[in-house]
Amino acid sequence: MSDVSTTELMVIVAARELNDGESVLVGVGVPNLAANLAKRLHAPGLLMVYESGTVGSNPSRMPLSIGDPCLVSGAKSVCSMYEQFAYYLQGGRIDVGFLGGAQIDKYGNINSTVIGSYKTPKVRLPGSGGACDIASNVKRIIVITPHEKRRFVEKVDFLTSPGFIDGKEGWKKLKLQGGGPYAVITSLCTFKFDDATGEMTVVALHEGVTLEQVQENTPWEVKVAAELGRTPPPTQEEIETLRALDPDKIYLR
Amino acid sequence: MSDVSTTELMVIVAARELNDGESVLVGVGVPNLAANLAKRLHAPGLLMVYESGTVGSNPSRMPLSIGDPCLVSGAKSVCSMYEQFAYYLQGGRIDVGFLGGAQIDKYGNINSTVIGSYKTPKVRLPGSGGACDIASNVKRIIVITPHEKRRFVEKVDFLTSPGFIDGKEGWKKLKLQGGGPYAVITSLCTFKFDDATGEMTVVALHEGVTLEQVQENTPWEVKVAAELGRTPPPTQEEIETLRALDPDKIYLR
Amino acid sequence: MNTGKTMSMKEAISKFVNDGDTVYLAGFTHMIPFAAGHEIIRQGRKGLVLARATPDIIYDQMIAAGCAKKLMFSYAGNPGVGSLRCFRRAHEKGVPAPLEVEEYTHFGLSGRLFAGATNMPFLPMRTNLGSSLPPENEMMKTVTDPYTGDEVSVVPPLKPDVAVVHVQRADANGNSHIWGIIGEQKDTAFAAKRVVISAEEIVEESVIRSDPNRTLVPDFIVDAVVHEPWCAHPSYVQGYYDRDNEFYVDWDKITKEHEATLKYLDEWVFGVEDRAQYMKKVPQSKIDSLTPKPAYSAPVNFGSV
Amino acid sequence: MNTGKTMSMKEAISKFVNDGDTVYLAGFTHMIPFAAGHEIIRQGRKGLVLARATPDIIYDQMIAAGCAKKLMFSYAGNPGVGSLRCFRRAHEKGVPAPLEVEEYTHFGLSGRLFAGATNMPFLPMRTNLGSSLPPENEMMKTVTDPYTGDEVSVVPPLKPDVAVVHVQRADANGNSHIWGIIGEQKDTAFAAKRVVISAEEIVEESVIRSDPNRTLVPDFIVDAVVHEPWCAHPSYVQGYYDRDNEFYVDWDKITKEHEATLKYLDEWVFGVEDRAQYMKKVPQSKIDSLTPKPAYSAPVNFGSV
Repeated sequence: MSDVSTTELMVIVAARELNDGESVLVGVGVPNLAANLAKRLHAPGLLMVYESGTVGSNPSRMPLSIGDPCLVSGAKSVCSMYEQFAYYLQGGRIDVGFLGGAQIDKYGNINSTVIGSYKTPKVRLPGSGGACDIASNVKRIIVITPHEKRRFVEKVDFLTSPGFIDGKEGWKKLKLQGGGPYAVITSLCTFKFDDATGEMTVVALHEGVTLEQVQENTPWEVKVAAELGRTPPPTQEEIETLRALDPDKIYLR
Repeated sequence: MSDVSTTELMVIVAARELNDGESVLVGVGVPNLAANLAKRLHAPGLLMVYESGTVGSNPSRMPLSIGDPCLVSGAKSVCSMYEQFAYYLQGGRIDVGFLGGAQIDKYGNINSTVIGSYKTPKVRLPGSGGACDIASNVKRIIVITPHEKRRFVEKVDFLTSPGFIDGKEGWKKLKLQGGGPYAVITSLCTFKFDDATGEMTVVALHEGVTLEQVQENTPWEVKVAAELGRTPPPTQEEIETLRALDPDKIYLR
Repeated sequence: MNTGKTMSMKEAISKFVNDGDTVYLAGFTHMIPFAAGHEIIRQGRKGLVLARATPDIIYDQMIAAGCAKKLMFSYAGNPGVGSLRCFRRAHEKGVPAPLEVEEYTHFGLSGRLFAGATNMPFLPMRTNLGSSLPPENEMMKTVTDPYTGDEVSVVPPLKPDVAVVHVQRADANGNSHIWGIIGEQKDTAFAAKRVVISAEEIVEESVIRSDPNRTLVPDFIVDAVVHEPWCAHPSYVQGYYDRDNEFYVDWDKITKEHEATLKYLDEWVFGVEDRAQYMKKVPQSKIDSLTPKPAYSAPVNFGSV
Repeated sequence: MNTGKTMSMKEAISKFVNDGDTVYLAGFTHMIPFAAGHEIIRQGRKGLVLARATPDIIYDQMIAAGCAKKLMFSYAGNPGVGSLRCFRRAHEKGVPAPLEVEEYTHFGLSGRLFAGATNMPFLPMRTNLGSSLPPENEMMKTVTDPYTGDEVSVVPPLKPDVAVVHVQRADANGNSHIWGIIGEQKDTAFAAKRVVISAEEIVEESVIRSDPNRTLVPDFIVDAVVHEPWCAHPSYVQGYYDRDNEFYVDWDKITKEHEATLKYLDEWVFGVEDRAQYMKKVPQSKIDSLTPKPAYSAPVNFGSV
């Protein structure tokens, strides 16, 4: 499997976290690949919903944005922007949401707004979009991210999308209807979150990766699950199905 | 004009209160006739909106309810029930609303809920429907009602739809966006409302009616406008156009 | 065609409507699911909270049959005719049983459904102030507007236990196209915990997918799909049949006495097994007179990229 | 056909867009009215508050041209590509001029428009709590839920001075049929004080009236109607033309330097008089590649009683 790219590996691992019959709010790119891969393999009844208001899309090509017309033609339903966020997300009808960002901390808080200070940013990033809304309302948040030191930080410069804030106690006071962060899938390992403290915990290392490598790329002292697992290697079926989804390698670079 | 019925007279007088280019929220029956009459005579650009969400209807027959399918086929737009109340009424886009009820007091407060006490009513009436919502949000409320002693009361048993409450001062505290009651058209006369006090004031007597008759049928001491007018008699054009609207005399009984 | 969630009305009511439930049979004057109401009567459900903006004749019948303990509504009249006599008999005189009321304006009740459908904590609205209603209904509260300091009326979300929503066409899984007066059809389906769709026609999924903007109810919130032509008679279905106005007028006479009302129920509800049998009792001349001439929408091009 | 409110884009912008206005060019990824943005640039409007959930390339261009003093947004990226470089240059470095920001989440900004369209006093929503955003934006407040005692995030209504809403087809008075991703099209039109509709096609009123459920914008809230085919390029119009993704990718290169950006504007905005001239510069092969195959909706029967 040495020819499987890091992106392909992360998509395959993410796809395994989706269950049949669930609803998932999908962004373009990597999350879209993960959802479509799961649908073609073990979760044929996965319902894909996009921020643009399209529900149950049946795309004829790889969508190039969340508003791609291929997500509309042949969809089950299309509603307005406010309706999408109100009926679906606030309605509590979405099981899984995918998020990404420039920074993430050990409680799963995400920054996609600014590097530096808000008023005079060093780098101005796109901002929340629907990310904070998704983080506040889905049952499980899944993050897919390369495991780089600049992305894993002690404290995010700006909290765009709530993870467990400063731990589960503080988070509970917000009374969000969502279930909070569930998994962080990186180029090195899979993290899940400690039930009691809400802290990110390594549950499985990808093939060939050591705990030391994870620690070296993470600025805080990494918590490790009592039973640390190994990510099962991608199967031939997973790899082939995934590559067929993006034959032009638009996202599988 | 002695062959003009009381209902026909009230409809004709009401129609004269509607101006070209205005929007009117129409109920079935008498208000519907008044709006359609105005549209065919002096107000071709009158926009008719119904509680059922139909906008700019083009009915092929006399609608028998506010949800008649003839209000939908050929309408300009149809939206949902919440949308109708939110975008149109609460949106402040309706100039005129017609209301009726079992009781009305001198400040134009209307009861269409119960005769007797609320918990143990002597007569249970249908209730507000959209009446309170209309009263709170349209620029001008017009009431069409037979002038009967049991309908004109010192104090309504139940305040379903706000008029000027206990006078303009009290009413202003509610900060409703609507303009409040504008005219009450009865079988005897037309009332408008005093700018300062918000009290119902006779502005015009119908043909052959005396001020004494109005007072006899009104339990409070009736205020009279400084310049009391006479209702101009219905014209032949008004009568013929109206009768053509309801050839089966469904409402023009 | 896959059978998806399709079942008979009998099965759907038996599976999804329980004694004591808060029930919402949707339809603002349009597509009122009479066949569902009749089946609930036949199955003898008790203690229901009947919620509808306009109770209409269907809830009058369910009240007369003794199904209800409470009516939640905003306009309890026979539209275009007058009173709902069974409702009044129950509420004013306790016949056949006492009936509580929980009352709103149209905006208030449709707002409660919208808030329920979208899971809002509460919904602010410009109405109710100055009216006698809020003191009689503790669910209506006020909040101070943080932008102006003004007092604002609010209502809480309504989430019925079960809803029946009649539609023109649905696929076997419940994706539903609705047109004409869409009333509270969508909000009722999204607000309710269990959803029964009944449809004039069951169509292939491809018909639904040809026009996704018309799909007001998506399948994944639907529990049962019932193919029930003429479900809404004497109410109407845009493009399929007109309102039987004559019956609305007759109902006023039928219900002058409770006994006569029961006789009607004996013949038209208990005396038939289902909607198909009910329709066999409706004269063909009546059916013909209610059938509209076709008037089709101009198609739109969604394109295929 | 009566000419109703029809006029050229030049006339519409000249009449309805003023310096200092809060402007909302509608369209969530879909039907973004580039032709309106270009005309605003050509007419040299200054000091605008540019509001859009997704500023997209069109606001990047208007910022580079110096039209804006403030950006109100929820996602300031080049969708599917990366940054909006002109926005960043203005906000981070003050080139060509400093740019304030007023920022929301998607739910927050679409909620502000919905509240503006329906004139709500304020809108409660389940989001924003725990985020760093509310302390940076004084328009976001909290209210205590009177039913649970919980803290609830609220936003105020947004009522832009002027909106441009592009649609597939409208009649000469502005009744508009919209399909595909309907985004914030309806809410923008209802929220704004002045409304310009631009349309791929102007049709007879009878086409609109054949399907009133598809009319998201009714004529009486519309001030001007512009017949502007290909108004949205490089964005797209469902059923009419596909998104020009290549241009979205190219924009990232074009805008690496401010000077190169101005050169683009010189050629494609100032160098043409209107959208028709702009389209003459687009190669026919590009136009062909963006044209979808037809895929029509199944018609529905509204009936005629």
